[in-house]
Amino acid sequence: MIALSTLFRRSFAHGVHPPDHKALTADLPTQRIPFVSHYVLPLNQHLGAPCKPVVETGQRVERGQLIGQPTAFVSTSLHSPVTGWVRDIGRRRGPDGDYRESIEIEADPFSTQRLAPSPRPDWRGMSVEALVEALPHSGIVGLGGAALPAQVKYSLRKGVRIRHLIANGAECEPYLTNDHRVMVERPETLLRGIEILQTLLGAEETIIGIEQNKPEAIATLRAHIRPDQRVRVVPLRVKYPQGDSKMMIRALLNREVPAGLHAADIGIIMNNVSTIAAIADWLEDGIPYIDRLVTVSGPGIARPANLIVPLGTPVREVLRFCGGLTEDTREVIMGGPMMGTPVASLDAPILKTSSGVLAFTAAETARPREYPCIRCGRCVEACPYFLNPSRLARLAKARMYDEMKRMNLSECVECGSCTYSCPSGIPIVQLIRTAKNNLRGRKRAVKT
Amino acid sequence: MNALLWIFISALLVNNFVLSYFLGLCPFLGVSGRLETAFRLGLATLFVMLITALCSWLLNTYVLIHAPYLRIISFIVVIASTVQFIEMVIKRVSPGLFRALGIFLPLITTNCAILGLAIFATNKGYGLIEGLIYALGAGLGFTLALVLMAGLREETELAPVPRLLRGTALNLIIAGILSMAFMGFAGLFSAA
Amino acid sequence: MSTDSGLGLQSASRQGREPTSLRLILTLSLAGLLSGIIIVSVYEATLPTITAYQARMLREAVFQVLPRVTQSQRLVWRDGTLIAKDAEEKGEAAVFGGYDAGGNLVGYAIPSAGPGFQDTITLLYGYLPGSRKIVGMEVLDSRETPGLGDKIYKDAAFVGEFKDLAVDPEVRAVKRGTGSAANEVDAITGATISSKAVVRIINEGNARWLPRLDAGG
Amino acid sequence: MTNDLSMTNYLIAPAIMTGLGFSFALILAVAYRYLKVAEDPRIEETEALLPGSNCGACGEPGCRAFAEKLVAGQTSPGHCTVASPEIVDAVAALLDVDAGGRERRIARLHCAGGKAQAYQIAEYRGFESCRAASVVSGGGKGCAWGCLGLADCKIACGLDAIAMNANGLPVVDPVKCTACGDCVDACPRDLFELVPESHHLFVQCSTPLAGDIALSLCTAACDACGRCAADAAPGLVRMEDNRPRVDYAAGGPARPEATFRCPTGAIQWVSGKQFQAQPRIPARRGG
Amino acid sequence: MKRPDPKLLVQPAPLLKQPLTTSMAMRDVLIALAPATLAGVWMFGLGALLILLASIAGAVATEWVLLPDDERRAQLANGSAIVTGLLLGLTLPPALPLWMAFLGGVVSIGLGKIIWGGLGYNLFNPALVGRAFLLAAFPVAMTTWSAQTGPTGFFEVAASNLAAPFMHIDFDGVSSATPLNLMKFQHQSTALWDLMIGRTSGCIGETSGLLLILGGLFLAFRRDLDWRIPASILIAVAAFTSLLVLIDAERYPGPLFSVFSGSLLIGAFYMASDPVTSPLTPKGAWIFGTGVGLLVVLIRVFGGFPEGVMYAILLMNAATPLIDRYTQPRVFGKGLKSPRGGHE
Amino acid sequence: MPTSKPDAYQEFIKGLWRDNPVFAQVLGMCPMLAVTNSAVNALAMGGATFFVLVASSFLVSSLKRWIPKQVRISTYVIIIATFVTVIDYSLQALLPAIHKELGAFIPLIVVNCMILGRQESFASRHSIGLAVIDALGMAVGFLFALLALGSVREILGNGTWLGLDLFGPNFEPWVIMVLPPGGFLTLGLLLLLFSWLAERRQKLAERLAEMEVEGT
Ligand SMILES: Cc1cc2nc3c(=O)[nH]c(=O)nc-3n(C[C@H](O)[C@H](O)[C@H](O)COP(=O)(O)O)c2cc1C
Ligand SMILES: Cc1cc2nc3c(=O)[nH]c(=O)nc-3n(C[C@H](O)[C@H](O)[C@H](O)COP(=O)(O)O)c2cc1C
Ligand SMILES: Cc1cc2nc3c(=O)[nH]c(=O)nc-3n(C[C@H](O)[C@H](O)[C@H](O)COP(=O)(O)O)c2cc1C
Ligand SMILES: Cc1cc2nc3c(=O)[nH]c(=O)nc-3n(C[C@H](O)[C@H](O)[C@H](O)CO)c2cc1C
Ligand code: SF4
Ligand code: SF4
Ligand code: SF4
Ligand code: SF4
Ligand code: FES
Repeated sequence: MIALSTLFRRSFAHGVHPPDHKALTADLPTQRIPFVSHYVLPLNQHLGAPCKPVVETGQRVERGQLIGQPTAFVSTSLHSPVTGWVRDIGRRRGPDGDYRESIEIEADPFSTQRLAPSPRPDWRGMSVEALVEALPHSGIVGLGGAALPAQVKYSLRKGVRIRHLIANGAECEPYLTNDHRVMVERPETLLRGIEILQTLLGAEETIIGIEQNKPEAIATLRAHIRPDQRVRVVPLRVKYPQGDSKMMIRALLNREVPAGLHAADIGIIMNNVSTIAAIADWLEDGIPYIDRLVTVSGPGIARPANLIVPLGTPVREVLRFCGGLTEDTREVIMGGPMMGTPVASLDAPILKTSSGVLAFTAAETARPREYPCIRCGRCVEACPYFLNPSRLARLAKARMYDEMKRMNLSECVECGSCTYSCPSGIPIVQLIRTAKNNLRGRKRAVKT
Repeated sequence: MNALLWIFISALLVNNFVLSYFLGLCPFLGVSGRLETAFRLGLATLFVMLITALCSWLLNTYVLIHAPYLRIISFIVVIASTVQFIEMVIKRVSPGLFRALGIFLPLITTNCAILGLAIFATNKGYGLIEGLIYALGAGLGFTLALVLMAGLREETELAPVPRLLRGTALNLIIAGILSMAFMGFAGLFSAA
Repeated sequence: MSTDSGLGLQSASRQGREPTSLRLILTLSLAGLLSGIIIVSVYEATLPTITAYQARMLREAVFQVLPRVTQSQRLVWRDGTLIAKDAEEKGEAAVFGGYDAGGNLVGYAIPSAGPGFQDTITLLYGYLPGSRKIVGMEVLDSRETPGLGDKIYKDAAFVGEFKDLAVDPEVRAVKRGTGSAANEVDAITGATISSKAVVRIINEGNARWLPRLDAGG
Repeated sequence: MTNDLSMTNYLIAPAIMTGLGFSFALILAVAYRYLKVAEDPRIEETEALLPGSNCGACGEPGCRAFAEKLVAGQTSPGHCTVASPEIVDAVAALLDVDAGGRERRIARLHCAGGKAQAYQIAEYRGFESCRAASVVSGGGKGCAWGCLGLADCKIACGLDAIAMNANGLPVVDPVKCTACGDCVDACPRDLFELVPESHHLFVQCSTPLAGDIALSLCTAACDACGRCAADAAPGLVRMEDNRPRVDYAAGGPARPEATFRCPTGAIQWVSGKQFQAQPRIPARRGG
Repeated sequence: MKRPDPKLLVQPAPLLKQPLTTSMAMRDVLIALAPATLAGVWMFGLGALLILLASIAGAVATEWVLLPDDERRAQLANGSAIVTGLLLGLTLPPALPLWMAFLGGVVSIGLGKIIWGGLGYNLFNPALVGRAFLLAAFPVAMTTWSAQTGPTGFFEVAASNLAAPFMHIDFDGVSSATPLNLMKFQHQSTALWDLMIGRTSGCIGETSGLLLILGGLFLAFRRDLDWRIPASILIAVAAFTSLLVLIDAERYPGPLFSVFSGSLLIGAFYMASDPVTSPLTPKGAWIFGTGVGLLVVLIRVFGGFPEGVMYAILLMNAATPLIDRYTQPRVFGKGLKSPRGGHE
Repeated sequence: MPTSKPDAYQEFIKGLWRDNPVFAQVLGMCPMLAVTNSAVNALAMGGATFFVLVASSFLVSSLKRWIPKQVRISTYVIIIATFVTVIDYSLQALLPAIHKELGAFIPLIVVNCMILGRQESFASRHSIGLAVIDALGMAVGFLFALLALGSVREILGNGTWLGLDLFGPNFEPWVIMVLPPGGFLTLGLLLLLFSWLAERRQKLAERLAEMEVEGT
C-alpha cells in the first residue's frame, strides 16, 4: 500500500534506493553526552575563510564564549563548547586527514558548564540585511552538509524576490536520524525558526519536504502547524539524493535550478531543518552553535544513539559513550554512508557538520574485485544530474582531466549514486573527486 | 537498379576505397586520431576527388586519346598542380576555409586514393557524370570510413591496450574488423 | 620548400639566391620533355608485343566462346548496320563476328558487363543468330570472392551450362536440380548471386544486341 | 602500327609533356606572384629539414602542417616517426631559441618518508593514485605532507625518468630528467621542485610540524631544531614555518657540513640519484 | 604515541553498494540462454553440443593464454569469456567442423577482446567478430545448413563436424535451406508457427524464437540489458518491412516473418544489447537499435546475403562511439533559459 | 643538413630491418596491402617498386645539383612517374598475366609515399653511390615485407605458396586471407610481431650492456 502511494509521489528523475537502516536509531530520543577532558576546535569548520582566534594559550574560557572571529563575509565565528582553559593553538589532525589550525581546550572538570546566553539581536522588525549582519555572530553554518556560513545564503542578489522557503527534512542519507529527531522532538522550535525566516525573507510559503519513511515527523509537524501559518508538509518518495537542494526543488516545485545558479536566484531559499532550528535557538534564546546533534550508528557500534555532542569532542569519546566499537569494525565514517568521510584516526574531533559517526564492519567494507566498466549504463541511470559517470571514470583513469571538464565534471555533486549502483565496483566518485582536485590547482598546498 | 545509384553505392559502401580497395591508407591511418580532423580531412578529400574526376575526364577526352601512354604522368601532374593552384586561391580568398580544409590538400594530393580514383574511373570507362558520381561516392565513403575510424580510435585512447599493439598495429586490426563489417554491404542493390 | 607547393614555386630560398621564374619553368619543361621522350620510347618498344598479346587474348576469348571459328572481326553498330572497325572509339560498343575457315559467319561474340556480388563482372559470350542460342561464355574480369563467386569461371559445370542455351524466352538462373528448360541455367550453390548476375548480364547484352544482330546480320 | 604513327608519337609525347610542365610552372609562377601569403620563414626552413614523406604519421596533415606546429611550439620534433635522430636534432637546433644559457635543472623530492620511515595510520583502499588517495583522509598516511607512494609522478613522467624504489619513494634519474615539470604538476602533495643540478644541499622533508609531533609521524622528519640553519653559511639556510629553506642565492657557499648535526637526516647532501646515500660500489667479479 | 584503536580502513564513500556484480550479469545471460541452448542441442543433436563446447573452449583457452598471470583467474571467473564462446557457438551452423568453432572462439577473444584491452574495452561484439571472421574465412562451411535431426538422430554426429584441423570433409548430411535462404532466393515463405518454435534449419541457437524472447525478457527484467535496444530493433524491422509490404506484398517478406526468421531475435536480445559495445545513453540506444533494424532489412532485402543481423550489429558497433558522443543527455540545469537572461 | 658518417653497409642494412619502410616507418601501405593476396603478386609489386625506387634515386641524386629547390618535388614526381610508366609497359609486354593481376596498382607506385620520401630525405642529399645503396636497402626491405605478407596470405588463404600446393586437396583455405580484411589483420599482426622482436632485441642489448658494466 505504501509502496503504491510511493510510486505516485512526485520526485526527481534518476537516483537510487539504498536500504535506509534508519530503524536502528529513529526512535532513540536524543541524549546529551557527558563532558570530556579535551576538545579540539579547528578554525575552519565551514566553507570560506577560517576564523581568527581571539583567545590565547592558557586563557580561561566560558561555555558559549566567543573564541574565534569571522575574517571575511564567507566565514563565521567559533564559540567554546565548554568551560575550561585554552591549552594550545596549533595544527591538529582533522577528520579528513589534513592538519588544520585548531584551538585545543581542556575542560574544567569542576565547572557547572552552565551556558551564559550571548547577547542577541531582536529579530522582530529586523531586515534581511540585519539578519545577514547578525548571523556570523552565531557560528551557525548550513547543517545539511555544505557548511556554508548561514548568513551567506540570505545576502540576496539585487532584484531577487524570495517566494518559497524550503525546510529540508529529507535526510536521505541512510542511517542518519538526527534531522528526524529534531522534527519529532522540537517541532515548535523548528516552526518558530520557519516563522522568523519566512517573515524576514517575505516568502509567500514554506514547504517542509520530508521523505515518506519518517511518518512520525510528518505527523508531528502537521499537528503543530497553526492554521494561520503558510506552511505545508510535503511527503516525498524515499529516494537518494532526495535531500540535495536542486533535486528537492525539482520534487517539490517541479522547477529546475539552472546549472551554476543557486536556488536563491530563482526565488527559493532552502535550509536544513536543523539549521532552521539552530537559527531559532540563536535568535530566540541567544544560544550560539556549540552543540551538534550526531547520529551514532552502524553495524560496528555497540549501542547506537542520537547524541547531543559539544563541538570538538574526539570521535573516540563519542564512541566510548556508545559502548565502543565492535571487534570487527573496519571503517569509521563521519557523516552519512553515501557522502561521508572516512576517518583515519579516532582523535578526529566532531565538527559543525558531523551529522553522524558510523562504524562499519568487514562485511560492509568488503568490496568484490573491481572489474573494468562494462558500460552497463546503471550509473547513467542513477545520476540525478544526468551526467555520464561511466565516461567520467574512464577519462579519469586515463588522466584526461581536461576532457572531463568538457563532460560537465563541475556539475557533479558527488552524491555517490553512480558508485552505489556500479556492478563493476568502480570508485567513480573518488575518481571524480580526484579529477576535480587535480583541476582545482595542481600545485595547491593542501595544508595551511 | 539505376546505374548511377549503383556506381554511387558501390564506391561508397561495397567497394569502399579504404576498406575494400586499400586506397588512401596513409591519411586513413595517419589522420584518424581525432574526430574533428578526420571529418575535415574527409571533406577535403571529397573535394579533391571531385576535382580529380573533372580533370581526368578532361584529360581523357582531350589529351590522352592522342597519347594514352602519358596517362599516369599527366594525371599526377595535372591533378597535383590543379589542387595546388586551388589551395593557393583558397588561402588567399578565405583563410578560414584554408585553416579548416586547405591545410589537408597537400597530404591528399600525394595519396593514392586520388590517383586511384582517376585510374579506376578511366578503366571503367566512366563519362563525366558517372565519373563525378563515382568521385562523390568514393569521397563520401572515404569520409565515412575515416570518421568511424576516428571515433573508434578516440575510444581506444582510454583503453588499456597492450603496449606493443598501440599505434599502427592496433589501427590496422581495427581497420580489418571494420572492413569485415563492411563486407555486409557486398551485393547491395546488385542482387538479382 | 614545401610539398604544398609541390609543383610550384615558393618564397625566398634559404640561401637568398632566388632562381628566376624562367629557370624554374625551364627546368620543369625540360624534365617534361625528357620524360616524354623516355616514355614514348618505351611505349614504342613494347607496343607491338602488347597489342599482339591483347589481340591474341581477345581472339582466344572469341574462339573460346564460339566453336569452330578461325577468324574474328570487330564490328560496331552504326547508322542501322554493323560495320567492321578495328580502331576503338570511346563510348562505342562493339561485338566480334566469328568466321569459319571458309569465311562464313558462324556467330557473334558479345561483350557485356554489369554489377556482380562485389564489383563489375565483364564477360564475353558467343551467340549463334541462326539457332538463337548461346554457345559459350567466358568471364574476362571480375572481383568475385575466391572459392565462391569465382566459380562462375572456375566451375566447369557452370561454364558448361552456357554451351547450349536458348535465349528465348529470357535466360533464367534456377536452383540446381529444379528443372532444366533450354533457357535455364543451374545456379552455383553458395554463389547464387554471382550466377544470377552472369545471367542478368547476358540478358542485358542480348537486349542490346540481338535485335541489331538479327536486323544487321 | 605504321612507322608514321610512331613518329608522330615521338613528337606528340614530348610536346605534350613539355607543354604540361611549362604551362603549370607558368600558372603556378603567376599564381605565386599574385596569390602569395606572407608566412614565418622558419616554417620553410623547418619543413626543408623534415623528411617530406607527407605520411601523416605525426598526426598532422602533412609535413607542412607539422612544421607549422613545430614553429608554433605546439609539438616536438620527435613526433615525426620517419625522421632520423639527426634530423630531429637538426630541427631542434633550428627552432630552439634559448638553447644553452640556463643551467640544467632536475626534479628533486622534498620527502624521505617512505614506507620504512612514515607511519601509515590507516589502510587505504581505493584507486591506486596519489591524488585519489589524498582526497580520502590523506590516504591514511600519518604525515599529511609526505609522499603517498602511489606513483602519480612516475606515471606522469613521459620520459621514464622516475622509478619507484622498494621503500615506495620515487627516484628521479638525473640523466633522463629534462625538468619538464610534469611530476611537479602531478604530485598532489607538491613535493617536487626543479633545482639546478649543481645544488646539492637539500631538505628532504616538508612537514611544518615541529618536535615530537613531527617525529611521531615519520622518523625521517625534520623536527625543526634549527641546527642546519646554524651550521650553514650565514643566510644560506633559513627556518621558515618550521621548515629549513635552502636559498643558494641568499648566502654561501653550500657545504656538506650543514647536514652533519641534523638529528634525523632530513637535510642531505644530494648528488646523483636521491635516497642512495653511498654510490654503489660495483661488485667485483672474477676475471 | 600509543594507539589502542584498531587500524582503520580509509575507503572512499559511498560505503553502501548495490548487491550487483559483473559476474552476476554474465551468469544471468547464461541462464537466459539456457532454454534456447538446450532446444538447439535437442534439435540438432550431439554435434551441436560439441560445437558449443569447442567454441567455449576456444574462447576460454585464448583468454587464459593471453591474459597476464595476475589477472587470469579473476577475468575468467567473471564468465564473460564463456558468454562470448556460447553466443558464438549458438550462431554457428550445426554441421561446422569443430576446429572452426574452436578457431572462432580464439578469434573472438583474441581479436575481439584482448587486443582492445580486455573486458569492457572492446568496441565490437567479440562473438560477432569471431563469427564474421569465420564467415569470411570459410563461407561455404558457414552457409551449409544441415536439417534438424530431432531426438531420433541425436547421437549421429555429422562427419563434417569431425574434420581434422585445417581440413574439410565434404558435407554428407542433407543440406537444407534456411527460411531466409528460401525467402531470398526462391521467394518461399515458411510457416510462422514453425519459425516460432524452431522447426526450421539455421544456426544452433537461433531457431526457437519463443525461447529466445523468454530469455530476453528475463534479461530486460533483471536490467542486464537496455530494453530500448531490442525494442527499437524489432520496431524498426517491423516498420521497414511493413512499408515494403505495402509497396509490393508479393516480393517482400512481411514483418512477422522478418522478426522471427534468422538470427534477428538472438541478435536483438543478446548481441546488439551487449552493453560493452552498444551506446550508453538512452537516446543512443534508440538510434543504435533503429540503425541495426534498418541495416538488417537493407542487407536481407537488397543486399547480397540472406541474413544481415551480424553485419548490421558490427556496423552499428563501429558507429557507437559517435552515437554516444552526440547523444549525451542534457545535464540537469543546463541549457535552460536562465530566469535572469542569458544561458546557464 | 645532417651529416652522418656514410657507411655503405649500414645504409644498406638499415632498410632491411631497423628502418624497414613497412614495419618500422609504416610507409607505402596501400600497394603493400592491395596486391599481397599472393606471394607472386607481392614479388612482382616488390620488383616493380624496386626498379622505380632505385632508378629514381639514382637519377635524383645525380641531378640534384641542377634542380632548383623550388621545383624539386615536381621534378621528382615527373621522374618517378616516368619510371612507373616504363615499368608499367614493360610488365605489360613481358609478364602480361601478372600485369593483369596487379592491374591498377602499378600506376599507384607513383604515389607510394616511401619512394618520394626517399628522394626527399635521402637521395637529394647524398652522393649517387650512397643514394643507390640506400634505395637498394629500402627496396629490399619493402620487398621482404611484401613477400612476408603475401606468403602468409597465400599460404593460409589458398593453401599454396608461389603457386605450389602445400597441404593437399582436403585443405580448407581461409578465404578471408585473400580478402581485404585479411590484409589488414595480417599486416597488423605482423607489425605486432615486428615490434615484439624489436623490443626483445633491445632488451637483450640492454642486458648485455649491463653485464658488460658489471663485468669490468
Ligand atoms: C547529494 C546531496 C544530498 C543531500 N542530502 C541532504 C539531506 O538529506 N538533508 C539536507 O538537509 N540536506 C541535504 N543536502 C544539502 C542540501 O542540498 C542543501 O544544501 C541543504 O539542505 C541546505 O540547507 P543548509 O544550508 O541549512 O545546510 C544534500 C546535498 C547533496 C549534494
Ligand atoms: C561564496 C559562496 C556564495 C554562495 N552564495 C549562495 C547563495 O547566495 N545562495 C545559495 O542558495 N547558496 C549559496 N552558496 C551555496 C553553495 O553553492 C552551496 O553549494 C549551497 O549550499 C548549495 O548546496 P546545498 O544546497 O546542497 O548545500 C554559496 C556558496 C559560496 C561558496
Ligand atoms: C565472404 C563471403 C563471400 C561471398 N562471396 C560470394 C560471391 O562472390 N558470389 C556469390 O554469389 N555469393 C557469395 N557469397 C554468398 C552469398 O552471400 C549468398 O549467401 C549466396 O549467394 C547464397 O547462395 P545459395 O542460396 O546458393 O547458398 C559470399 C558469402 C560470404 C560469406
Ligand atoms: C546482456 C549481455 C549481452 C552480451 N552479449 C554478448 C555478445 O553478444 N557477445 C559477446 O561476445 N559477449 C556478450 N556479452 C558478454 C560481455 O559483455 C562481452 O564478453 C564483452 O563484450 C567483453 O568485453 C554480453 C553480456 C551481457 C550482460
Ligand atoms: S556522484 Fe556525480 S556523477 Fe555520480 S551520480 Fe552523483 S552527481 Fe552523478
Ligand atoms: S555502472 Fe559501472 S560498469 Fe556500469 S556503466 Fe557505470 S561505471 Fe560502467
Ligand atoms: S612524490 Fe607525489 S606523486 Fe610521487 S608518489 Fe609521492 S605523493 Fe605520489
Ligand atoms: S637539522 Fe635536520 S631536523 Fe634540524 S632543522 Fe635542519 S633539517 Fe630539520
Ligand atoms: S600509399 Fe596510399 S595513401 Fe600513401
